[in-house]
Amino acid sequence: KDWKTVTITLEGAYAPWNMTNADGTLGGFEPELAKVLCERAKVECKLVASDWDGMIPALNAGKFDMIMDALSITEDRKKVIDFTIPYAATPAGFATAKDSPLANAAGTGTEVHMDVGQTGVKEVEAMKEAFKGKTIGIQAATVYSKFVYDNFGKDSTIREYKTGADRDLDLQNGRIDLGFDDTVYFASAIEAAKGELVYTGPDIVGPIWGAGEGLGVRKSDTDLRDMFSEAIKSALADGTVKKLSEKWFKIDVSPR
Amino acid sequence: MDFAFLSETTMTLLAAVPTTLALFSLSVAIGGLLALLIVWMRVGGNPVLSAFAKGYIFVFRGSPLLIQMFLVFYGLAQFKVIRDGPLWPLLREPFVCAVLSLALCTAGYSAEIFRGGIRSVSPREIEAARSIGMSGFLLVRRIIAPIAFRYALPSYSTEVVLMMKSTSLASLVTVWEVTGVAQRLISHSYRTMEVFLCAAIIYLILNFIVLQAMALLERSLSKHLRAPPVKP
Amino acid sequence: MATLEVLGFGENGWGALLLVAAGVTLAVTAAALAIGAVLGTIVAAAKLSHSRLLNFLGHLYTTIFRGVPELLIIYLIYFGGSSAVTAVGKAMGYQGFLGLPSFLAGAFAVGVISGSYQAEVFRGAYLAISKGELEAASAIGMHRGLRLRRIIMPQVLRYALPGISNVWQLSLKDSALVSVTGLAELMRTSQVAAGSTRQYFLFFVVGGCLYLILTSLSDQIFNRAERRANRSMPSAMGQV
Amino acid sequence: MPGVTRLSVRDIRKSFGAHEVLSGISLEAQDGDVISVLGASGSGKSTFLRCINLLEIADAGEIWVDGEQIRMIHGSGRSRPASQKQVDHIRSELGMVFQSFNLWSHMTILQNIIEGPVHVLKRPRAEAVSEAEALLEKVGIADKRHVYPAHLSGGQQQRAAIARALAMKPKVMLFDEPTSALDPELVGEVLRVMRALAEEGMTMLVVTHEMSFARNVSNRVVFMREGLVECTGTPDEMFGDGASPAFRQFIGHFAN
Amino acid sequence: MPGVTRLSVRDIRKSFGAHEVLSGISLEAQDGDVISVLGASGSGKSTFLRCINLLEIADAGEIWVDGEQIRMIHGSGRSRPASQKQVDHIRSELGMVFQSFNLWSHMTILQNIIEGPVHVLKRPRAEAVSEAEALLEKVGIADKRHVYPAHLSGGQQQRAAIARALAMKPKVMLFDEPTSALDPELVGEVLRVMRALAEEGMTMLVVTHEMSFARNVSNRVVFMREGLVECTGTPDEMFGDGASPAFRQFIGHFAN
Ligand SMILES: Nc1ncnc2c1ncn2[C@@H]1O[C@H](COP(=O)(O)OP(=O)(O)OP(=O)(O)O)[C@@H](O)[C@H]1O
Ligand SMILES: Nc1ncnc2c1ncn2[C@@H]1O[C@H](COP(=O)(O)OP(=O)(O)OP(=O)(O)O)[C@@H](O)[C@H]1O
Ligand SMILES: [Mg+2]
Ligand SMILES: [Mg+2]
Repeated sequence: KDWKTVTITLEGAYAPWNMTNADGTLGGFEPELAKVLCERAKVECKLVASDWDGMIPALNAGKFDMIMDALSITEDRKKVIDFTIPYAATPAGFATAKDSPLANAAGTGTEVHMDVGQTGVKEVEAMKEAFKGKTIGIQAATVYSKFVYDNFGKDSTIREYKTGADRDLDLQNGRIDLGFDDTVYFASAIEAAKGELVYTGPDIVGPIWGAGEGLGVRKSDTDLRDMFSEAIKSALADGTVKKLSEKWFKIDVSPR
Repeated sequence: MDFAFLSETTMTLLAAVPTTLALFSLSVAIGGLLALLIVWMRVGGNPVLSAFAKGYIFVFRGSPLLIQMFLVFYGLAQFKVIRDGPLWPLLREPFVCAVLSLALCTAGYSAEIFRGGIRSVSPREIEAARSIGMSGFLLVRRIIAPIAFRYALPSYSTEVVLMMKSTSLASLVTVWEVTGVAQRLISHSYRTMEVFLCAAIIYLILNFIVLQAMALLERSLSKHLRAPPVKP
Repeated sequence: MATLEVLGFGENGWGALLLVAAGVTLAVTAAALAIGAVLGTIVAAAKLSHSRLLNFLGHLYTTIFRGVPELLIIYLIYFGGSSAVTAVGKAMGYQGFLGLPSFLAGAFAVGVISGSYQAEVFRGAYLAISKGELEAASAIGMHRGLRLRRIIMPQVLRYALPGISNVWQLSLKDSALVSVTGLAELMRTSQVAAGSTRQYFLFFVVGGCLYLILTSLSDQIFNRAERRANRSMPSAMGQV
Repeated sequence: MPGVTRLSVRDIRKSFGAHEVLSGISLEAQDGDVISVLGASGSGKSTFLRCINLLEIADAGEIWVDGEQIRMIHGSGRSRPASQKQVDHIRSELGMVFQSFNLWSHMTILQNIIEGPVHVLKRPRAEAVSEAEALLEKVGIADKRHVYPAHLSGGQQQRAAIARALAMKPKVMLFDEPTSALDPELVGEVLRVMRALAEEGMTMLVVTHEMSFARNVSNRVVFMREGLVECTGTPDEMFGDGASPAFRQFIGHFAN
Repeated sequence: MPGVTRLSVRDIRKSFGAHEVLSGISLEAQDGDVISVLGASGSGKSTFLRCINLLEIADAGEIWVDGEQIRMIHGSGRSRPASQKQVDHIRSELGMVFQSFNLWSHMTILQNIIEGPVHVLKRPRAEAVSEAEALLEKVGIADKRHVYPAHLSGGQQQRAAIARALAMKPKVMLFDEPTSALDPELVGEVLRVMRALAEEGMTMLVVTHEMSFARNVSNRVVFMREGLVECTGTPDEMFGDGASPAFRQFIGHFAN
């Protein structure tokens, strides 16, 4: 197929990855990156906001051509759609209320590298001990739920939220003690909470979270996938991704 | 058709049915009692209470349950008074909040339905009761309530079914009932149609049972409206 | 004040978007009510007919669309409908996506649900017509069609109005679920604004208030219509 | 044109299930006849009237209206009229006045009266209106023309119903207990109108409990009992000494 | 105990808005009196009866039932009874029979009759039932005890309503046109029961259009006109030559 225009969907309500401005236009890390990628892939791009719940079925129904919505590349998802190479790979970690006794858990500010299926990591064991009997909030159906259930499911209560934002509200309200999510997301949540929330414990990085975040495409559109993978490769290589990432996230999320 | 997947999905969804039923039965019961209180305020004759009841009904019938639930769960907890208050151990629980907001919402609707029932009681039958010396609570208990409830029953059955469906919003506040579990299954498997079809069938069966029970109740309460038994 | 700015119509204000979204909500609901009126009339006629098959089909329709959560129905119609349309397009040699536009899909889904409620309303209204008045129409030689047009329809409308006003209210709120099709109606716009500005409560409260405004506006319209329709009714009996 | 047969009914039979309500009734009305039909409750008077204008379909028998026979199909099982068109036409020639008025509640009195002429007889509206006003004048409720039925007294409603039937210019008027739903004081109004009609020479068939009407206004009285005509005659014959014992018992009941 | 004053009404006045319906009515009923109240439609007969048992609250005047005065508060604006308890008590001593029967539709006939004795008078249920059955026997509908009102004829319903009122063992029975909603043939049944009650010595106040009842059963006739008692006397006086011209015109109306 001869790609001239490509429709890319995103939620438009997941700051700072992507969000809607008051004038109705889309902004954030992904819309800006998409512009770069489309230029390099030499296609016309149309960004369309849609609801997270319906995104993947709508992609397969043909309503859009690509998804760019902080979509982690996972084995489950690979069964139904295809991915480009990742344009971001974010660490994940815990956050808690500023004045909580759980703040400043051991290892705060450090990084721990984990592989797929790895267990018995010393820092994680330490957190398990420290968070015993507490309630941890996660966003339902994310790559993090398996990790949290595997490591903390026995000793702590885990509560699943439909969105990260709901979880953050409950974290501030004191209904739960800890939240676990990607640190980039937390960074902006912490900023919005005006310092009421803080990170605690080490950031966890590595292949345990899969390959990172990539663009989702229909399985049949391998040509489109390859065009954008090339574009991402070049944007990573010349530091465009790093620049945008630091603009929006304050850190570099380029996959390493 | 992937029967293995369908049966696995159905089993997973069935595991959430008790949650749905608990949400449903508690909120219908509490909402019903609340509705009685509100309808009493609405028709009682005290202008202040009546205005309050009117406002209550307007707000809870006029805005989406999703927003109400969000504000009850995430909104109330914003206030330090509530967090430090005596009710916090209860309000802290997502299940309690889900039941509370479902009950608050259905109370608004049910109050209107009950009021409609009361209005359709023949003023003449009320007058007949007054004329033998009934008044106040006795009049309500013996004459108005039974007749009004019978008139209100068809609309109330509809409201009860709506309630069963409304429980599907409770996953917003982390109570994972059937629809929430279905959505979670979808975000793992991305097989929207199959999962939702299973969920749809479960709801249909639950509602069918509820409606059947209501119809039975209606039948037993309408002996006086049916054609007389034909004597041989 | 920041709140005012966020809600205003300026550069950083969401006022305009929210108002447009309220308009979209209104449009979806109105379209759904119209679709539902057509479906409801057909289903009510089926349920009132003497044919067992039609009775059964009408019953099936109202049972399913009143018994399954609205969200599921919207999903099934939106994605099911889109897949079907695309499949038909493919079969006819058209490449690419032919899905239902989200407005149409949303209005249709809510309309199908609204139709199941309207069917019951219309049926009840029909049964409320005095049998004597129908006989009187027959007795002066009105044929079926004339009777339907001159006696039955106007009275069904009159008796159905309060019920329709209820269905409108239900549809108004069902339209909030159409956000899953990505249509920028009031609910979704409130959510997007909340997520983008992280002012969750502000936008949920404002969204709720806008719904209440829509409700009270439509209440007024229906009240006026009811008063008009009830000109011919005896004045209300005394209160309790 | 006295002597013309307006209505002729021959050996009408009608059963509801196993219960035979009419066991063969015959009756003939010449132009200008005013026939009172008397009988105990349940004797089949209403059913007889309803069979004449086909609101019920008789199981057997012939009905002729103004020289035209209503064609029927007496097949196995239920009988039915051969042509709906003929039925509508015949009905428009028979004016029916019900016990319970049955005015159309969504129309004003004037609208009720012009409904038939305009929509069934396809007469010009203006003409129908001016005739309706004359009729309203005649029955004495001209001032109520723009009022809805629910806002009228029973006597006024019944007079409007008579005007509605007259507006169709019927060959025969059928009255089914036109005064028995009325308070005693309102009966007079309606009887006055009926008396005036009789004096103008309208052919009328009147089911009634008003003995004074039967005695003083009608020129023939028919007494029904258990689905049969028990006896018939002029009022003088019937209310004199010649009548059957059953009829004497029946009118005796009304005397006190 | 003849000579005991059961009911005494002194100078009752009642207006609806600007319209004065009762302009000062007085009346006294001794034990065993049967008083017929006659008058044209709108003359205030129903309002008068309803004022006596306080379904309407009179604006002025005194009401004594069996020697006990109903205490009223005639404040500025609306009058009201001083004690709901007294009202309930007085009402239980006055049996009211309505034109439209007003049986409770959700109860069988027997339940209708025992409702008052059991729940208002707090009598034992078994006793109430056996008395109710005796009453049903008396009014002639014992076989209908387990039937719902909707399944009875008007005459049967009215007799049940009379039994319901009698079950309260009232000091005075008030009847408001008890037969005018009935078909002529059913009137007899109800009049028979009322006649029997009169013969037993029950004190009764009867608003009626049945001249034969007023003439033959009652021992006093009251003729109301425009909210006043126009004239009153024994039936012989009233139906003889001595009555007022207005009354003669009124009864003349009923003669034809
Ligand atoms: N549609 C029907 N189905 C079954 N039975 C009927 C029907 N209509 C009338 N009947 C029966 O037929 C008999 C005669 O009824 P009809 O109404 O003709 O009597 P009527 O002489 O008019 O009595 P009334 O003076 O009470 O009006 C009654 O026993 C009645 O129950
Ligand atoms: N609740 C009310 N509000 C206003 N006016 C009323 C009310 N009740 C009765 N009236 C008026 O009071 C007058 C007397 O009514 P009432 O019912 O006492 O007459 P009545 O003598 O019983 O007549 P009828 O023989 O028709 O029953 C009428 O003009 C009526 O319109
Ligand atoms: Mg009849
Ligand atoms: Mg009266």
